[in-house]
Amino acid sequence: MTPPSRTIVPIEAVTPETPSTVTLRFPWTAGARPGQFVMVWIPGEDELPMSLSYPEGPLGGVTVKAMGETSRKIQDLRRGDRIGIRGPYGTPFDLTPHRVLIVAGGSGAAVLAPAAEAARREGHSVDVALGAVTAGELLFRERFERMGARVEVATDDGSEGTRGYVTPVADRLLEGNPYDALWTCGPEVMMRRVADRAERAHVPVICSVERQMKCALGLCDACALGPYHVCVDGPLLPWERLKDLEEFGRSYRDPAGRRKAYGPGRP
Amino acid sequence: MTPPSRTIVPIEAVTPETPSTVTLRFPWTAGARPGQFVMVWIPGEDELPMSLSYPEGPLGGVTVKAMGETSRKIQDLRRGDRIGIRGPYGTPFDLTPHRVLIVAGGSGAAVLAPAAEAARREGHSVDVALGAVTAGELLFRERFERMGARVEVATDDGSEGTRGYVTPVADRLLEGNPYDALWTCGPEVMMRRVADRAERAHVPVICSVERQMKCALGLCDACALGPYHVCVDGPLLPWERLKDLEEFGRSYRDPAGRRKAYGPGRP
Amino acid sequence: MADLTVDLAGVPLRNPLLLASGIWGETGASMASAYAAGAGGVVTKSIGTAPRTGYANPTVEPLGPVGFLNAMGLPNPGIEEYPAEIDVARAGGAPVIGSIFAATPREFAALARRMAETGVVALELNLSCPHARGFGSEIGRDPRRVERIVRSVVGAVDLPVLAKITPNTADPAGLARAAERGGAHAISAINTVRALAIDVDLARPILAHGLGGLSGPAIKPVGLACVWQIYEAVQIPIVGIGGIGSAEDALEYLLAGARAVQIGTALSGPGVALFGTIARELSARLDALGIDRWEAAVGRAHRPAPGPSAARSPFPGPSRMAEPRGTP
Amino acid sequence: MADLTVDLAGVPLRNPLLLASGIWGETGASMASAYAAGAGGVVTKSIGTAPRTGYANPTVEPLGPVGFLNAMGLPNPGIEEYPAEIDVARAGGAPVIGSIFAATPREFAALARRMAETGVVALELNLSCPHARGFGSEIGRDPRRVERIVRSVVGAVDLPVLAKITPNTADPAGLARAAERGGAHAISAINTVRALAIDVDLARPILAHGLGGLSGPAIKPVGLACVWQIYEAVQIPIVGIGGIGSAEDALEYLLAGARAVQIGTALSGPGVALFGTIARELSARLDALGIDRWEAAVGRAHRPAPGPSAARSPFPGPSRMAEPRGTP
Ligand SMILES: Cc1cc2nc3c(=O)[nH]c(=O)nc-3n(C[C@H](O)[C@H](O)[C@H](O)COP(=O)(O)OP(=O)(O)OC[C@H]3O[C@@H](n4cnc5c(N)ncnc54)[C@H](O)[C@@H]3O)c2cc1C
Ligand SMILES: Cc1cc2nc3c(=O)[nH]c(=O)nc-3n(C[C@H](O)[C@H](O)[C@H](O)COP(=O)(O)OP(=O)(O)OC[C@H]3O[C@@H](n4cnc5c(N)ncnc54)[C@H](O)[C@@H]3O)c2cc1C
Ligand SMILES: Cc1cc2nc3c(=O)[nH]c(=O)nc-3n(C[C@H](O)[C@H](O)[C@H](O)COP(=O)(O)O)c2cc1C
Ligand SMILES: Cc1cc2nc3c(=O)[nH]c(=O)nc-3n(C[C@H](O)[C@H](O)[C@H](O)COP(=O)(O)O)c2cc1C
Ligand code: FES
Ligand code: FES
Repeated sequence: MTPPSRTIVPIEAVTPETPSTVTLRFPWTAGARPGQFVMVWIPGEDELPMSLSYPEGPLGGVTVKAMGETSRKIQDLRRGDRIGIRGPYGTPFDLTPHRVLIVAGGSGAAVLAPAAEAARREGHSVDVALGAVTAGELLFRERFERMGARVEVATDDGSEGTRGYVTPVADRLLEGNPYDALWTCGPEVMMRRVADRAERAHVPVICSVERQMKCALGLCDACALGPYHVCVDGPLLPWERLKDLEEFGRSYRDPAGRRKAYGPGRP
Repeated sequence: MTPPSRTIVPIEAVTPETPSTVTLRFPWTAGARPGQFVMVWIPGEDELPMSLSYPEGPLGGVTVKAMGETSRKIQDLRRGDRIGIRGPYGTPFDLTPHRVLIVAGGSGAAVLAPAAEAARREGHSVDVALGAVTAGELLFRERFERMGARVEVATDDGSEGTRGYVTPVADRLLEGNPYDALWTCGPEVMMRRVADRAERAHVPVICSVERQMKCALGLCDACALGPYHVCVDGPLLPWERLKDLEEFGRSYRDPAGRRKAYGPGRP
Repeated sequence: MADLTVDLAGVPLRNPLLLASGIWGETGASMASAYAAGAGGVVTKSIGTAPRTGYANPTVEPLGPVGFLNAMGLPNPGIEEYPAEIDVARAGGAPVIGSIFAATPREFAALARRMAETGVVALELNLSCPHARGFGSEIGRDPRRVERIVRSVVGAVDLPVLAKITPNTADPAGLARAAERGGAHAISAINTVRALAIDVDLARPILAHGLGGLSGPAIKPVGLACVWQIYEAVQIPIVGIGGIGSAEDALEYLLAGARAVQIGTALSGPGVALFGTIARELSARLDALGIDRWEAAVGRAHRPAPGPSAARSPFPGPSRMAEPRGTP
Repeated sequence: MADLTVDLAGVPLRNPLLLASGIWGETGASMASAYAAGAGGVVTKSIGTAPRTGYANPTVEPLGPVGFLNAMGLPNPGIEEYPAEIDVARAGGAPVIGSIFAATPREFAALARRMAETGVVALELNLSCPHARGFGSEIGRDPRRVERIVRSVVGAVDLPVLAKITPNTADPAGLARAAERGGAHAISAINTVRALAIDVDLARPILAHGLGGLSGPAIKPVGLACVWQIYEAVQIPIVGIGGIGSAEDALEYLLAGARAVQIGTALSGPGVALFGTIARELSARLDALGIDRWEAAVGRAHRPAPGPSAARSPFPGPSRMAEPRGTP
């Protein structure tokens, strides 16, 4: 019942992935598995939940998109700076499916890339539908290709791949191929749409969900989503649990616990 | 570093051993070994250190001589009454010596009988010099005999065996036999005399020592004996550690920590 | 099967195990699931007049087997939005105790009135949060202010009022007596214990707020001491809180004087399923002790068996083996 | 090698690790062995005017990883007999701080005068034992009485006077300020936290005295919070106490504001050898942090690095890796 405690780690490497995204690597071996997340403490600033884009040691890593104040500050960290890590928390991916379709929007690739790698290591096939606003923002495209996944891309501005959202790309792949799992992370409206289609194609869907987090220990209720707590029951949640929640894809809670509708353009 | 915690046990059997001594048996299996002691809580009364006369489970046991208020009350406990046990504490006997001489005075046999049993089980030879004020008070005489030990007795009133103290009996045995260990428990003046002789015969001596006890955890200093704490460093202490302590056999500390000289007739 | 029902200041509960304020209490769905899992009732997150985001993270620091340190900063959606959550919890059948915090007797009374309209079965006044400036224990450490606030709330609403007391005081009994004088119908004790953790590498407090409150196993003995002292000082019922994670812990509080208990930190890990587990264990343990009703043993440890009968069973029933003395 | 020497209100110590009062402090031989094992100094058991046997057993209850509960009842041989023990400790070279308890300012002063004659380097006033009627926190919870007692002792002796403060208060800083006003040369914080354990089977408190005091890991966060608050309130040095069992714990106290620390409960198990272990670890850890003198970092966590440099090392030295940003 003793939860994992906090460790202070020096950043060993700072790798810009896209103009708005950076990967921090740090010495950390806690036996984490793909899909799990950690609480990243930026001393003097804030502490944010971050999926592990490199869950396995000896160098763990998170990949952070500049969104608000803190995630922007994270882009300015340098080698040798120290951050706090506690975790790992949450549920890992089940790696048994043989033919996996991955649908990643924006920074969603951060959690899906290591999951795909693990699936590939098991010898499974992985197809990836990868979306971003523009070509330069396609996160981990090369990483997916290097592991031998088939990657199809979409960009909002059409600078690469299909123009527009990633959902039509996913639909196309779903139609043409017999998948036994679909893993998705990205804006909730996107995940809702993709999961809906997959359900009709009888493909089980796992969504990686984001909510406000404070304790990450299943106590404070900040991350409540229907009857679930994303920090313990998630962040991976099967579509069957999500589809009847009227909040999923429509509203979230702010740090005061107020319900807010998702505006256009945000997850 | 987590110390053993307290358990409440029902007394399963109350066996009078001598007119002034009773054995309590209770369900308790804590992997104790001969020589170790427990703190016995008599609810509403007091908590006393007691050597385990039956250290091994499933029924543990202590053998209590009526001395002061609490040990007298213990004589009145009955089957089904509940007592608290915490421990085991302290050092167990080293069971490697092949030819052991045991010198027990009064209730000292309580800790030495299970040690002798364990030595016998290892196939070692055990001689016992057993002393008491009178024949009826010879504690565990039959138990020693049953395990195949040679038993020689002394009584102050001469009602059985040698008249007088047990020390001359011990001397005689020491002279006539090649022991490789002497284990003793009883009044400290007795232990000092016996150990002195054994040293001259080059037989290593282990004394089981009693002091005031409160915490039994090596904290409160109540059981201090020179630089040692009887609750952690003892209750078994080799003669080499004791012989130069001017307190041993001469003074003890009362519950206030005052140094008191041993009067005649007390340990 | 021992009877676990409780009458808490007129509020009937199916068992004495309540969800503590601030844990799983921000959303109606979570409160409903605590009740569905076996809780006797739920206490809401402490709600204030206006929405508050609370402090920046880190707001919680796990301290190994000792417990958790937290300084949330009373985040809450405010009394205007919160009733929707209570509706959801009540729809699930849960008796809901509404927790409120405010700075003045007047503000407390206004908030209480609003909270009373939501259908809660009772109010709990947070006079004890150890780290919110101008609220909680900053006002709740002064018996006169406690008395005034309680009186003001009791005069404003028609519901039982529980005053939640801080352990950060020389005299918990004095605070409880003040609440009783003010008309409180029950005392809840305790809130978290003022505490701090420092990161040595970074030479700074870990929580963004600096000071926080300790909860979990470390504070069980502290909560028990408070309940013990309060039981000797007041007539009204006591709700015991602090480090409860098992039926045995709940029973310690019962015997120290608690009529009901609240569970918070221990839910981390097992989640609300813990309520069902403890309720089952509690029945079984009471049966074994020969206690047929939970309520019958409130405060029992204050009158322990004297003299020679101390080692006999304090409860009539199966655990007593009466045998003639000396049976081998 | 980092410099561990400390000047504690004019008393030079070879390192900041002191034996806490009541642990290994009843006999001179035990105190001498604590010093021989590496302690910077020792505090005696609290000594009173007359001998006291203390409470009946059980006086101590182990509470697993949480710590120990105790109510010894201030057993001590009395000031007439005790000086012989101090002689033994001093013969071993130990700087001895004499702890005393009494009920009134006058009795405190008389006892202090007698204790000062024994060759102790300083006095510690026990204003904080949580379970002795008429002594300890029963008087030490009132700032005016604290001030009066301290003033009376400071006027009576020519030695540094440490006032040992209770955590069982709404306002530890207020108590420390009162002691400072009275002329105290240092504050010791904390004593044990009021607590209770009940045996469910027997339906009675486990300790013979009922209420007791909690020590060990559970109270480290509580002690840190007290030291933190006191550091912001007074100018005199602080001796941090509560749950210290490692160099890391000692450093937390240092950064919170403690100039020296005391170790009690953690000695159960390792014994006084722990002093040597912690002293060695402390040097190594300070070196790694780039702190060359223990005393240089007192209270450092009160001025944490602001803004973007917060993630940089707070200490100059080897742990800072300065590399151009973005290096892979
Ligand atoms: C389990 C989990 C894993 C995560 N993994 C990653 C990851 O790998 N990489 C990564 O970059 N981020 C990840 N996040 C998101 C991350 O924790 C932060 O929320 C994000 O970095 C923004 O933080 P901020 O403080 O910079 O911005 P904020 O100041 O919090 O907000 C930025 C903008 O987003 C809005 N916003 C904030 N929270 C939400 C919300 N829950 N829903 C909708 N809008 C919101 C704000 O209103 C604002 O407009 C994860 C979150 C969770 C819960
Ligand atoms: C490690 C250890 C193991 C023990 N094992 C046993 C055991 O197996 N069986 C057993 O019967 N007892 C054993 N004892 C002794 C037991 O703990 C009690 O001391 C004894 O039962 C007397 O307790 P009481 O409270 O009844 O008497 P008390 O009221 O404490 O005293 C009885 C009399 O003895 C005197 N006295 C008390 N303590 C001491 C002392 N330390 N030295 C000298 N005189 C003293 C008193 O002044 C009084 O005259 C053990 C003690 C220790 C430390
Ligand atoms: C994360 C967290 C948030 C809390 N929020 C509140 C709160 O809003 N109001 C309140 O009265 N108590 C609050 N508390 C205190 C708990 O209700 C409870 O009194 C305390 O945690 C002790 O119980 P426990 O050890 O079972 O957690 C909170 C405790 C925690 C751990
Ligand atoms: C068994 C025991 C006896 C104590 N006796 C005293 C005492 O006589 N005087 C005193 O000021 N503090 C006494 N204390 C309190 C300690 O000095 C210390 O303040 C407290 O235990 C917290 O430190 P720790 O967690 O390191 O033990 C005692 C503590 C224990 C555990
Ligand atoms: S973040 Fe606190 S319950 Fe999930
Ligand atoms: S009994 Fe307390 S130190 Fe041995």
